[in-house]
Amino acid sequence: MSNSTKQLEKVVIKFAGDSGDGMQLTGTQFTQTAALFGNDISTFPDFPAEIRAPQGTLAGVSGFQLHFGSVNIYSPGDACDVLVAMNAAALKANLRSLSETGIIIANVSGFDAKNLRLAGYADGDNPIENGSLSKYQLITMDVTKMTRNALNESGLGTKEIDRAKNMFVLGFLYWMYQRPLENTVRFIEEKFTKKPDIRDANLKVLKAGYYYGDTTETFTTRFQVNPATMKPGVYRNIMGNQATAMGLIAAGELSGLSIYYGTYPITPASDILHELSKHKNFGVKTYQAEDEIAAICASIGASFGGSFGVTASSGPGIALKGEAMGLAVMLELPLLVINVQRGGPSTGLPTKTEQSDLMQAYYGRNGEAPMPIVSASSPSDCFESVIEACRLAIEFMTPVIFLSDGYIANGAEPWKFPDASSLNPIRFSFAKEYNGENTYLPYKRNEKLARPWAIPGTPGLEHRIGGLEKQDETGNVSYDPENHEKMVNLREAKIEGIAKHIPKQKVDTGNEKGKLLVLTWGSSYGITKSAVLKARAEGLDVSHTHLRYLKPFPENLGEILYSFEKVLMPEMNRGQLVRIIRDKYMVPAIAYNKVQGMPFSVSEVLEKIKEQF
Amino acid sequence: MSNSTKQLEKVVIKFAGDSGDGMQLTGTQFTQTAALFGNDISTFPDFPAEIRAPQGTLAGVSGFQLHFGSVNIYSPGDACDVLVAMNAAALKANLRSLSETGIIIANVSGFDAKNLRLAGYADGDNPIENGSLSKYQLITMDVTKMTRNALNESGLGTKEIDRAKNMFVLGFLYWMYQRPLENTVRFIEEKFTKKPDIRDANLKVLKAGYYYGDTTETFTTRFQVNPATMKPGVYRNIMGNQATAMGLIAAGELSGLSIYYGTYPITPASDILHELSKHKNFGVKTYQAEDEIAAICASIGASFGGSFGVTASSGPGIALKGEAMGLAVMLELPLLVINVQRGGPSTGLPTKTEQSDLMQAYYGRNGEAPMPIVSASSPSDCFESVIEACRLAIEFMTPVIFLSDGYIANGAEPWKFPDASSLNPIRFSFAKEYNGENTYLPYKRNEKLARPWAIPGTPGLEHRIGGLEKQDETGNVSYDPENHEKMVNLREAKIEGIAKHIPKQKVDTGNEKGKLLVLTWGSSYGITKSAVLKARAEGLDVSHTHLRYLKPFPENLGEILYSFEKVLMPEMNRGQLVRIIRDKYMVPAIAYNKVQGMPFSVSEVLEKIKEQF
Amino acid sequence: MSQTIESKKEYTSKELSTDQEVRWCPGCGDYSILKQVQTIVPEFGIPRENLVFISGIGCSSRFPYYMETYGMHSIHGRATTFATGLKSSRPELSVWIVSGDGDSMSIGGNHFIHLLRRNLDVNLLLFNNQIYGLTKGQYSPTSETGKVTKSTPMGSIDHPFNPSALALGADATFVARSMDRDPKHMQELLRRSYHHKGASFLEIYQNCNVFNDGAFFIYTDKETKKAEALFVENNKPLVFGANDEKGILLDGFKPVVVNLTEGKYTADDLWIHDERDRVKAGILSRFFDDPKMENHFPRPFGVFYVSDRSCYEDELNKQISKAIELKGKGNLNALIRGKEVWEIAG
Amino acid sequence: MSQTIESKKEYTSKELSTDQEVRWCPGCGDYSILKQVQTIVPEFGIPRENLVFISGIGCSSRFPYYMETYGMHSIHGRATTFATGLKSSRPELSVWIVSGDGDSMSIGGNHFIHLLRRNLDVNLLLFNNQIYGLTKGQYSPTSETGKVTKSTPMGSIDHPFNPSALALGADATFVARSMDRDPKHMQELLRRSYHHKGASFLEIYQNCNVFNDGAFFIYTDKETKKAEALFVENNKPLVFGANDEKGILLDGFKPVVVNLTEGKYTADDLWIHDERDRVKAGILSRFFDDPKMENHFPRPFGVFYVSDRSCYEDELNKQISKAIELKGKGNLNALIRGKEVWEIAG
Ligand SMILES: Cc1ncc(C[n+]2csc(CCOP(=O)(O)OP(=O)(O)O)c2C)c(N)n1
Ligand SMILES: Cc1ncc(C[n+]2csc(CCOP(=O)(O)OP(=O)(O)O)c2C)c(N)n1
Ligand code: SF4
Ligand code: SF4
Ligand SMILES: [Mg+2]
Ligand SMILES: [Mg+2]
Repeated sequence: MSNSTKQLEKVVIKFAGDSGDGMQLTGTQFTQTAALFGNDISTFPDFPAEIRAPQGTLAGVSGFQLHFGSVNIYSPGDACDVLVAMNAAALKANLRSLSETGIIIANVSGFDAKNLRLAGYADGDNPIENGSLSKYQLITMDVTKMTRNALNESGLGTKEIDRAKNMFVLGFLYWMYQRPLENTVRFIEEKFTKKPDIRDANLKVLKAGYYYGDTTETFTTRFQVNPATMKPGVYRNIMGNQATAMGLIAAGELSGLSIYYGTYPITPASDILHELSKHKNFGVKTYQAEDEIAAICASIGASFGGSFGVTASSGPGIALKGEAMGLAVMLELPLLVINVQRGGPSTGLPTKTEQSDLMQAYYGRNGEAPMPIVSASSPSDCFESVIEACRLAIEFMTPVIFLSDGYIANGAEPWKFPDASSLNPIRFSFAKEYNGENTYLPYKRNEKLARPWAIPGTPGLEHRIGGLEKQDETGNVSYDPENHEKMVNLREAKIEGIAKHIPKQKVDTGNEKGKLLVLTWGSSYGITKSAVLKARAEGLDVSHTHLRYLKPFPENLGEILYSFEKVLMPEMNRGQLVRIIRDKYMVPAIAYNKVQGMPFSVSEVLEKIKEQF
Repeated sequence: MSNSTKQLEKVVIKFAGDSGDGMQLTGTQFTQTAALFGNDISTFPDFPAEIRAPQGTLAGVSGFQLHFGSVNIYSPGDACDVLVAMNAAALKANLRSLSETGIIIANVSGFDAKNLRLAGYADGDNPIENGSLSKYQLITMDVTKMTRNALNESGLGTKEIDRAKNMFVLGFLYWMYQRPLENTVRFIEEKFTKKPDIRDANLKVLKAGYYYGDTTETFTTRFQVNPATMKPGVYRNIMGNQATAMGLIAAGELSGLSIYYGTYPITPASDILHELSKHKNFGVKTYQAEDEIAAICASIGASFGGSFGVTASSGPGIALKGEAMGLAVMLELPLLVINVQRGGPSTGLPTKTEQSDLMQAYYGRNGEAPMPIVSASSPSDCFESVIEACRLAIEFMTPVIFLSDGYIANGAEPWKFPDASSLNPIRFSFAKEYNGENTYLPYKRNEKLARPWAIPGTPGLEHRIGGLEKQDETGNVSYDPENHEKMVNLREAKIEGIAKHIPKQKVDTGNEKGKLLVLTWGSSYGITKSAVLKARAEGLDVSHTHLRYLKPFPENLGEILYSFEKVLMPEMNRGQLVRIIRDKYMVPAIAYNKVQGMPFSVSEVLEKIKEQF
Repeated sequence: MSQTIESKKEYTSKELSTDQEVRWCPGCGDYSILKQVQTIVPEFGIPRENLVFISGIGCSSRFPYYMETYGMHSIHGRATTFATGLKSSRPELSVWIVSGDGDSMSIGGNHFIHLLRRNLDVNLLLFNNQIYGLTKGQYSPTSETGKVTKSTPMGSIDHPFNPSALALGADATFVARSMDRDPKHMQELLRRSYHHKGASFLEIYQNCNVFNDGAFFIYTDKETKKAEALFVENNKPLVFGANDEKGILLDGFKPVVVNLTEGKYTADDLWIHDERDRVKAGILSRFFDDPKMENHFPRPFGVFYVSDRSCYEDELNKQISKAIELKGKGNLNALIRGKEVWEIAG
Repeated sequence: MSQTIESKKEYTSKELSTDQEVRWCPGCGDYSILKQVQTIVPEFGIPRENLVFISGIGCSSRFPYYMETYGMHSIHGRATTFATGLKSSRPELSVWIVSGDGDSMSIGGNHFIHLLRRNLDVNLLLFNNQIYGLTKGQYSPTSETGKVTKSTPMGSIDHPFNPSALALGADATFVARSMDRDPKHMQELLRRSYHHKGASFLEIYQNCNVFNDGAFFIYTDKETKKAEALFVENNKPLVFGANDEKGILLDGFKPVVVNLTEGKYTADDLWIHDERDRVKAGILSRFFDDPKMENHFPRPFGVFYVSDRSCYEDELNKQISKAIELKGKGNLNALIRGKEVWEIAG
């Protein structure tokens, strides 16, 4: 019988195999090809926590999830349509996320006795033989064998030959989804210019996989996913940490300040350091300190000197920065503190995602030490939102917290990137003259309540700052009771005043008023938007609004909240933003929580929405 | 004319002078004498922030406020009836806290040109001469001169002679308030047994001061303050940090655990270390670590080994402990973290008091890391409440936060101390046997959801714990999503469950229901109680309840809140507990805040109460 | 279900391993260290329940999960502080600290020097792979200047710590070095560390075959080992070289490499290693040249320095006994009552 | 109101003090240090606006408030880290760190050794009074064992750090010591510290007359100074004693005190101080005996060790220039666009 072709709106593919199987690369290649073809996409890798967990074990499984379609895609998707399982462990670890009627592509030789045992299957009972997968479409192929056959004359050793396995799978999937090989061919040629034999081997296997689909009779259906109707323009693929790093560099260019990035490595924030350190030609200074405290303090020192100090970490490292953040609040110097959140508490789940550091961002310091908080909603959004965070820090002379998370940091999506000239400059100027009677008053504020920024090297403006309470205007140490209260209130008023300088809150999806409002922040954006769209398609009166600014809130947030009968707040924690909303606006917002180190699924949120009706 | 005597219910005296003038000692002596006489008392010292600020300057003024009476005293009082000013700076710094008709006792030689200049008075304009104090009763005496006269034959040097100045003032006040000299005489004799000449000098001057009152015609009135009708029993005078230290020692005795106190010095917490280190004969181990992080970690290590680990600091130091607290939450080991709060943020006002670290206690850690919070309401209450905090930590295998503040720590009051035999034992037992099939399950919980405590040295129960998420029961590292959520919920449920094991909340003053409820925590207790009593005396329908347990709240707190039309919450911060109450109970509690590094005054709270009607 | 378990002093190496599968990369040097520790510890005759392994965070710090003893996988850089609290409150336990070069030399540097200063009787094993392994390959405070890593694409500009020199500067009482690929030597040094009363600092060169492969091959590989690694033994001359043909002597304070085959010098002319000489230990610790350098010195292995000093935990407990001696066991009622009391009659 | 202010290289010591009244206890050694700094700095000809004093927390750390320059009174133990950020981003500034023994040796110990390792070109003044002054008298990591303080009523049981030895162990390039009560000497050492290119560590013995009075009198008092304090100068023999009658020579590695009046030894036999000899500097730093000890060594003052090593901030900025050289000044659009793009037609 001849191959038929089926049209699909969107597809979720999960590539899963051993850390050594090259699934990340396979996924990225398919992603690029799909992107270049014009699909909308969203991806999410999940690595094992160990650097290299033992081969064949569950702990060793490395996965890459890709969601692409001819319609708009807002998340990597929940249930997979296709699961590529390079070995038994990969199957076991991912089966539950496969949709009812999903397709399984299993590498037979990954299901031998050894692999089955390592994956913890009772021996003699091989899932791809015992019929336990009957409800799925099971496609078995001996990738290893076929790869070896393809390369038996290559003269390469088995180790090298086997490394090409993933190309076979990739080729096969290209066939299945009718994709051209060009992009990957080009990639291989560039990557292995210096190793022609490896290059040829990979190309051979890639094509072998493709033709395998063509020639073998077994599969009847191929699928077609047309280009999405996305806003016209030039796109690129981008990951969260990458976008954050670019945003910082951009902020430097937009303000004319040089970026000083003091940090200490920690998962999942380290990649920002890795990316920034590649771009020293932008004048970016990266400093790997001895610990998180030294990192933030060095950045504060740099800000004192007229650079823009930035520091980044994840939960445990942020906990160490609390005291220094308090000092920055007192010094009123610009500073950005980035928290790429991960599973907590304590060391917790370093490679998993969570939104459970919001309260720490709000309150994780001694005394009354308010700091603005800005958050990112998706990988590409990191670029714009981190620039915004920098703007607030510089224009209001204050430390600012920027919240990202592991899901955003490592996730990728197409990005209709802006032209640099379209970005708003960040306005500020260093103090050069007296602002008092023949004297410089370091704490005399402007209309935004921001103090002037006079940096060492400026004649006549010599002054001392520190962590003790300071006298209004002069900044001298003061133990006066009324002055203390005045300064505490001034520092608070400055931060609250920011609300007047940020965009009004908008309803992202749905009506301005109605039955149910779903309020989100951070990486729950895409999934929630999809869920709300579905719910509305089903006729439910539900709207969605998403907060970028978590402190202060946009001035009109209250009005929006009061325009709905109910407010539902999905968060990847035990309910944090919801507490602040309930307290501030006295609305009985409903918390919907998931603390599993992974994002909500669209269906979970959809379910919860329906429950409210 | 002959001296008349006036009866008074209570009196507030403020002794103020230069750091060198011995005002703290003068105050303490008068306090003891008053206490022994049977008055109820409350005192509060306020030191200069500098070790020894320059003599004669405002920064150098050291004060001691004493409130004593024949009625119950709940606070050191607001407006002073008597101000002892040893020099111009002392007058200037304290005048505004003197009541309309107050008495000023001024040491003339402390108002010479030099002192006036240092205190910042325009020269030639001496407040004790220019009539500016006319509305007060001004009593001037040349204490210095009279002291020197008294001792001109003592053979002592001027320096030593002048050091006896304060005894003259003390003697004079004893005369004014008709107090016997015995107590102080005994004190002097004990203190200077080795220095007979100094001893005699002090006794001479003390009496000189007393007779000065007797002989000089100037003063017509003496005052009498009768003994208070206090609960019968044996009393002692106690300071907050002292009571905290004793409470810790008691907790050790009551549990049979040895106390391991790992800390790093910081104002106003250091005195707990100083006190504990004097009592090594109770087996208490004190460890002065290299920093706050080492301090808390050493204490956790000690708890792991079967001691009861305690650590203490103030705001900035607590900020450094956040990461380790998170680990303790994961390890589920008993630990007490004491925060003697001071003025913040950052270094802030180290020698002043504040309640602004509550949010930090609630949320100052990454991830979902709930910890119980217990607070003290007065110096003597530290004893019982810290024991209670230890009990929770041990019985529930959890780190606990204990909140005190500078006002409680350095304040003193009479204490009807308990007999050790009347204190409840703290029950627990170390695991000695398997709690699973031939194996030990370190995270298998009891009915309180507490895990067993097996300590090194116990054969067969060897196990590993750490900061990564752990599998339920086995405690092995687990990255399983459902398990993570389960553990997060279990840790939370354990803490929330404590509510079932603490006393129900009671209304402290007033009716069970009505118009206004004043809700307080920490050191605002006494002042608020006084204010509420006054308000009720004026016929206002107001009640007062005070929280010792800040997390979790007593089960019935909601009922109480819902029984009043309005809830008012005075806090020495910008509104912290009030946020949690508003969020949790959805009651529009009204925040009443003061952030001046010092307690509310009774009249301030009274005013605020009246505003509500 | 409940049953009491009795203690045993004798057990096999196997009995020291847990049911947890070891999760280091295949080929990681940590495996060898784990094996040597499990091999050597049983000979000490310490019941397993009296052994405690405490680590920070890092690949190396996974160690305690694989030891069937009490253990704590704590937080980054602080292992030494937990150990201090445990040892000072339970002096009878045998406490082992396992840490990495980032864990101990970077974030944990202060606790490291304070532990050595206080000289608690613990054993500190520093797995030095000159890289941050767990976080996937940034340079560490022991990485050589110029090292290209994820965080230093143009090469590190930091001057690295010399851990032995730093330890000596912090008044350590035991300073030694070994390597993952010489089991016998490591076993001997683990034995020495254990038997030293005081804080034993043992640095172990450990190969991270994923992010810093071969960092120490020149000292561990057959071809180069004898020429590049100098194994010092107490009271023995400093001899090395493919055929032990080279030696080191001291010309004043200046160490000089001499050839023993030319008849000009014999072993008797050489520097005789004296573990108790801090000055010489200092010079030895400075044999730290980049092996790529022209006529560099060999890298020393073995025990560089040993001295005796009272241990913190002993002094602490002495004071407690002394306090009890002087004041008698604390009496709670007396404490609560204090000196000055007064009675209000009923 | 506004007016521009011009820079000046010449100013008096008086112009270096602020309008803030100095708030140390009368008689505190800190006063002298402040005075010497204000006396010596003008001679460097650095405009005041290019001077920055950064401190931690402690009595000593109040210092910046009294200097009419830029300054930061930061947080406890971290002064070195703020200075690192400032100096590496503004190499042209003259950065001075003021710290106490608790600030630098206790909570700040790690940053202290890392600063020395990285060798930023800053001057670190350690006011060592062997006590926690600001918190009213607890012992510090430099307090002698057995010291009775508020927190150690039965005497401290800690073995103290030897700051010079620790600094040498951390590869410091400049290690020196002076005292509050010898203005000339302090001025000279401040000058030396300033002129050294790299991290200059100057320890200053400072009397805390309230909580640790007289800790150093034996070295500072006329009667005992010459016999107990050894003032070392480069290329000069180690001579001391009331009448310079004593000297120190090296018998192998062993320093020996000899008498120069008995004719047996002359100055030529003595140890000639060589600032650039790290081994000798190490031995010198170990002249650290308790002066109450029988025939103890005198306590050395002066510059113990100096060496040249590239500074962190210079290397950092070199890399940036190099990057620009290689890739050209960064182009934001190119960066944002990246390598792989695709177009969606309208
Ligand atoms: C407070 C904190 N900061 C940073 C990290 C991230 N982190 C984990 S291990 C590590 C360093 C690992 O290097 P090393 O100590 O040498 O151990 P190795 O993995 O090389 O054995 C870092 C930076 C963390 N877990 N916690
Ligand atoms: C994080 C933190 N911990 C502790 C303190 C309390 N503290 C202030 S200064 C100080 C030590 C002072 O001693 P030192 O550094 O020697 O300075 P000195 O006062 O003796 O000049 C301490 C423990 C603090 N301010 N911040
Ligand atoms: S990353 Fe390196 S150190 Fe870590 S386990 Fe792998 S090989 Fe070992
Ligand atoms: S306490 Fe000591 S160090 Fe501090 S100012 Fe007073 S004398 Fe100086
Ligand atoms: Mg390492
Ligand atoms: Mg000091």
